[in-house]
Amino acid sequence: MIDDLERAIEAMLFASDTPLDARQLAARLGDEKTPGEIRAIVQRIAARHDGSGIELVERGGHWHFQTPADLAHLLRRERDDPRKLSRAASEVLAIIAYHEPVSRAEIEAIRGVQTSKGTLDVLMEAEWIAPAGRREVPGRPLIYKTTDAFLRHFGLESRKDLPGIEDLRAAGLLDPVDLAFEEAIGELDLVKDGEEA
Amino acid sequence: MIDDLERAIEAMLFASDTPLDARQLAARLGDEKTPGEIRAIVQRIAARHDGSGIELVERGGHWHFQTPADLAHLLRRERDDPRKLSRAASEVLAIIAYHEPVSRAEIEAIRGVQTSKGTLDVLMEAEWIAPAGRREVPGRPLIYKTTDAFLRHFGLESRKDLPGIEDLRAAGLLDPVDLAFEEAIGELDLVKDGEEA
Amino acid sequence: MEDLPLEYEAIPATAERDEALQLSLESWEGPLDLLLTLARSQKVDLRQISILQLVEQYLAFISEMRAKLELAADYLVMAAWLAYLKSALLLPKDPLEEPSPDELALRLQLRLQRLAAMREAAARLLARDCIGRDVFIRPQPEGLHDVRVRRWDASLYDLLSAYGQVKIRTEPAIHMVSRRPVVTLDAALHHLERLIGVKLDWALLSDFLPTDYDGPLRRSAMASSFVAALELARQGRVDLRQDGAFEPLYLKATSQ
Repeated sequence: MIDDLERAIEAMLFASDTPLDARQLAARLGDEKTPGEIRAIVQRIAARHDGSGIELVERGGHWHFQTPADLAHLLRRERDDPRKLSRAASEVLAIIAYHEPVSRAEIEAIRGVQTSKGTLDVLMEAEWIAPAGRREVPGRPLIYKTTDAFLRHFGLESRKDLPGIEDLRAAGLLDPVDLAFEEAIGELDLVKDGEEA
Repeated sequence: MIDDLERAIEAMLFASDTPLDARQLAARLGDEKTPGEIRAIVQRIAARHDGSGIELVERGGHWHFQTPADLAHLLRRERDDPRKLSRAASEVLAIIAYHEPVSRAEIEAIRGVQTSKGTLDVLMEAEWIAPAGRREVPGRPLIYKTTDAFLRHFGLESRKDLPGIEDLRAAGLLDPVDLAFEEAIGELDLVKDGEEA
Repeated sequence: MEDLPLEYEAIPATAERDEALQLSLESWEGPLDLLLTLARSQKVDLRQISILQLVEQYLAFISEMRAKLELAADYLVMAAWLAYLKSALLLPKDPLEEPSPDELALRLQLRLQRLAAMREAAARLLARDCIGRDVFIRPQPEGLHDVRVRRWDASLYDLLSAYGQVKIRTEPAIHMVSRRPVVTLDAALHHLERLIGVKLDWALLSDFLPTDYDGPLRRSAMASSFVAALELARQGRVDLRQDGAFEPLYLKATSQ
């Protein structure tokens, strides 16, 4: 059985929009209670909630209810928001992977187009690249390298697992566009001949 | 010792800014808990707080913490300005609650006066009533019903808890006048027939 | 209320009249409200109420008010209707009259019961423990939040093909034009000039083509040879003959 005074103080602390101290509680109770007595009752309330999903905490002599820190993950649920990496970001990531460590200017030289700051930010947010110091050249630009998270995501044991240029060529990934076009046209011609025969 | 699931549910109910139902709790726990299991745990939490300065109540299938009514005098302060409903607004609210869903014309038939637009607006702004579709009669009038926020505000577990609703229904006082009239006339006719015989 | 005299309904409701109503009848929200108050003064169950007595109370009240102030249309409309009801209730019953005064009185009684029931329900509802007045919730709960975490996705193929595209875009472009199997007009002309001397009679154009040509090369040779034949005909060195559209084309050296 919880006594009336304890119930009253508990309800006041619950319904208050600011933490309350012993003096404020006593004033609202309109009772001749000493801060010491109030404090003892508050301790009882705190002890009663101990180990539950609600805790009474003291901050600079003021008390308030809150949820325990170890349950924060339930109150702030994280939800995945999957996004496909843009073409530009894929190119920058590939260049860093093949040429690391590499500066932004070097990336731009390889790509032949300007690279926005946002693209590098996205790759850093994904934790696939990280700064790797500065290049000791005029301007001391930041240089970037790929991370372990990068290797994990793309299923690579190490950077050596990245296919070489010759592998890429063999896989058709380095075929110039116009050659591929010619081949496609050639196939069309054969089909037409077949029809005539 | 309070188990982890019970702590988690207690913390969620405490931290939430809207009352939660079993389904919402289960979803957030990300666990394979049935609404029945959640409900049993919530009952345990409610029992634990019983008789304290904080109570866990159910309103329309949703639970929230609040202070007990008997402590109102300690917690009510000048700045708390409870929404004072006009007599018209409170009557309209009662008619909607006891007859829902109900159209404006049906409300007016009971009250015998036109309902000003402002009255329904006040109730909708308070989120105690909401449109509930249209009545499939000529003119297709909008019909209104009460909300979960209405149950919460007036401390009702469900619509069955509306004061005296069963008595009113049994007495036929929730039936339209036309229906009650037909029944009463039937009785009158029987009496007349009896007299004639 | 279908028997209401029209002139009462036609009374316009002006702002002044509304103000007067506020002063005189501010306690009542419409005639039904007033009737209910009067019915309550009979201090009996609404089911046992005397409608006749109620009607008389209302009419007395209205005439008293009317002496002092103007009344709103709906109060007068109700007064007229009740005056009619009163006379119908007092006069000997006419069995043919529809609806009967008893039925009208019953209807009024049922309406008053319903209004009274809802008024009482509203009072009981407002007497419950309301949030913010009797019970209190946490003023500023932390709230439950969903935090959306962006998760970037790309496959190894995306990565490698992106690198391939960079390489292709930036490598010095070396255009290798593949040799196409064609027979030029010059070659066809030369070939045809040689052969027309050998063939003396009409011969098919296709017979002039080298037999080892096939596929695209043969089609190219056919096209070139046709143009070459036209050129030789223009020069007057061959005659051309075709028996009809799409028929085979024959040619022969002119007999000069």
